[in-house]
Amino acid sequence: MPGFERLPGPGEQPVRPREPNERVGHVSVRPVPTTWLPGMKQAAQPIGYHLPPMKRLTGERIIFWALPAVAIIWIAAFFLFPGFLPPMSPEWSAQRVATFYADHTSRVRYSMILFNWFCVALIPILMLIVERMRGMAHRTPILRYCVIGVAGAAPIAFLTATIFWLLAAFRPHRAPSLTQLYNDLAWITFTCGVPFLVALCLFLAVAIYLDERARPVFARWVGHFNLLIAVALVPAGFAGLTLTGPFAWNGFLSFWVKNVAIALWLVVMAVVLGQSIRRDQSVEQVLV
Amino acid sequence: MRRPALLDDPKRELWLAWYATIGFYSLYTVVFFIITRTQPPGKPWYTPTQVVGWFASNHEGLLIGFSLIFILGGLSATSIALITYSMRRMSVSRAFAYSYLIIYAVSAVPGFLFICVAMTVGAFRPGRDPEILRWLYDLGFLSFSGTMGVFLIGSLIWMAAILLDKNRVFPAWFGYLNLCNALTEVVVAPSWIFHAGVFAWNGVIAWWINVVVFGLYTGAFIFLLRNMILREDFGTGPLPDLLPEEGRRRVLAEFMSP
Amino acid sequence: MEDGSNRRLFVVWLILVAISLVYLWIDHSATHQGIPTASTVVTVVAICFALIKVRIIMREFMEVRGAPPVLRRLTDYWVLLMAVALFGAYFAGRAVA
Amino acid sequence: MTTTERDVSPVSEERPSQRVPGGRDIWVFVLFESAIFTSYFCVYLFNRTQHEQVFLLGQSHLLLWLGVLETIVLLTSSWAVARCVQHARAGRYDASTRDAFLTAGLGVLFLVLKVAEWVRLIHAGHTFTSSEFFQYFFFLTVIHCIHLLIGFVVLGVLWYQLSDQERRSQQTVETCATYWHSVDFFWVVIFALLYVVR
Repeated sequence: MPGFERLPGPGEQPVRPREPNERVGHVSVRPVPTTWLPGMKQAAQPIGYHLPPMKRLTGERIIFWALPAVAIIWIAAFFLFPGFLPPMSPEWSAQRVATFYADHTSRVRYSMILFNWFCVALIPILMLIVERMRGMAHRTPILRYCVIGVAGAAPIAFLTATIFWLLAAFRPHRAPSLTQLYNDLAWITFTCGVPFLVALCLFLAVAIYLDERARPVFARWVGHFNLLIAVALVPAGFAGLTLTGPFAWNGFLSFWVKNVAIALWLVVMAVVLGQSIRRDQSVEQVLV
Repeated sequence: MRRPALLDDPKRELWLAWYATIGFYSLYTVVFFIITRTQPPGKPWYTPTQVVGWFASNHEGLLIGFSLIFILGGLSATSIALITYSMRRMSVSRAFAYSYLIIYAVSAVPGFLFICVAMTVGAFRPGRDPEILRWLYDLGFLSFSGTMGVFLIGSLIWMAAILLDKNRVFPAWFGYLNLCNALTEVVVAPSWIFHAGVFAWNGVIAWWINVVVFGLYTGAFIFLLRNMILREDFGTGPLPDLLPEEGRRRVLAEFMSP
Repeated sequence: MEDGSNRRLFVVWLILVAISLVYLWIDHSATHQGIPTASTVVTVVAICFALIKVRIIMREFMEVRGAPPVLRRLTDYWVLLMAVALFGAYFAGRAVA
Repeated sequence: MTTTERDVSPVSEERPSQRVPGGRDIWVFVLFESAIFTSYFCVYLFNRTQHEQVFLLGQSHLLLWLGVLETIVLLTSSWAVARCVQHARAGRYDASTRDAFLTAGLGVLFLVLKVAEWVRLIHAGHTFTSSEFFQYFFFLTVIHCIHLLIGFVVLGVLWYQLSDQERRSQQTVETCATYWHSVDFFWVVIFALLYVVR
């Protein structure tokens, strides 16, 4: 493989001194990844050794620090929506659902407009994770493609739910059975629309497990954590089966466990992502 | 605990994605054809009362089957990722690979999440007004069969990439088969127009013939993706020919020897 | 040689056009006072002529004539298969109608 | 259509009989696509026997001579593309290019006739949804015309091959011609089934 003299052993950081007049690529700033893969004679070409001559603004930190700002909006919208605390019951009659939307029209509208605006802001965060995954000791980009493959659909499923909620509140005085239909569509899309999140956590867990080095991009426990979150999201998929109990859309498992899991995932992934970005930049400073 | 052999395989990521693809398509077939019995589809000419009966007779199957999709449906991304990877391995621009990835990633929501939501909502509250139930029934079947353009354009992109490729990742006949698959998306269009007959969403032409073509196409690409993984040399030039079993093992052993 | 193969293509084209024109006569014989009438003979003859044309196009225009025996046999079987399928569908339909 | 083949120079006229015209891959397409078309035809013929009068009545609104004319136009285009292949094989690329353009021109003529026929029928009130016969009529003619439109792309590839010495590949020329002939023979069967069968 070109540009690679000595193959690093397991867990070794291959540091390749930069040659004088070396052409500096404009690849985004990344740490020097170790390229060792189990039992392999040849290592993949390191991706990140073209480092810029000086510290550049890559924008990753901007995306990263946008997350807390967006999270505040998400939390605000969550509390603003009158149907979350406590969650509306699937047992409500059509009449009661219609009355609910008639009574709380404004709060439903404004909270869901906020969600509609900002739920897609999850995608840049997921793309930051995808960029971290470049540094993992993988031989192919396939797991990144898997994450990209679900990164769009996950927030779009939620976006669809906000559309149904907004439709329910658009003409609250229509026939109650129609308002109830929109309400059901919104809640089922919101609660059961987890397949892409489950897959996201599984893909990340596999990616982290396969990043077998002494200093992986994300620590091994992050992989375990993602698996745990995937498991916590599973009961929500069964919300269609019952109107009462822990699996109902307002139940302990389908509502509380699922949403707490998503919140926890965001917090934990934000922390490890922040650490990873900071580590990259310190590596960059050492090399430059 | 012994370390599984797969973990020391340099192609482990590709194999994981391939087995997940097999798992996803098996799940998909079992859920749609056996558990929910939404394939072959329900009758488009049903009256609202008959739709109520349809939901009642499939109640448990719809709810349990689509729950499985709600949990594992995201694994569809593995086959998309493998196909994207196949195009990245070709001598063509990566624009082909990325277009395919985006198109299929986006199509997941209308292509299969909508039917799951619509049918779950329908089965979940059987006492609803029959007209509303039929509205959900139409939404489910038509969004599932009638999400056409993404698969049409996606197949054409894959076809163009295969025919232009000089790395021999896929045989040209499979490129042409993509055209056949793209044409099935044209043939399904009349299901938006007819309530009965061969062109309706359960019709002989718009459903049965199409599903046979799609099944052959899917089987072919799963098999060819496996061959691609076996032939993969992680280089950038033409993929080597597929060696017989023992030849593959020898090359792998050579590759892995210290 | 060149002229020979060109003339052959021309003759093939003439035959194909002639068969197409025969359809006009077939149709004429199966129409009474401007209203077409059902006729098994016309159906069978029309399908046979169409498949003969398909085989000629494959043999001559698509150059199967000079192709490996596998392809020659395969295309012949394919035309036969089409014939069996079409007549099968037609006669099965007549039987249940 | 594939450009991966190796034989760039025109091969001699004495072709070895072990060579598949256009390569094996396009024949997979031709045979598979004709199997799909055959399945449509079977559905058509079966349903035709179930509602014979509807189909006969619908058929009486077609102009047979127009169908025959369209058939002859398409057959002639097939003849032109067959000549195109032979000229290319003999290295007469100018004649070959001329025949390729003739093929495309006849294809356009077919398309014009077809659109005129559709317009005439639609004006007379016969549309995709008007009767069972016209469902099949419009379905089969439209799906065939989509194949024809793809055929223009294929002829574009053919012309691209012929236009530059560096690119000329006899195999690709034959592949394109094989596609065009398959569009032709699909029409031959469609014509017999829609216009003549009773």
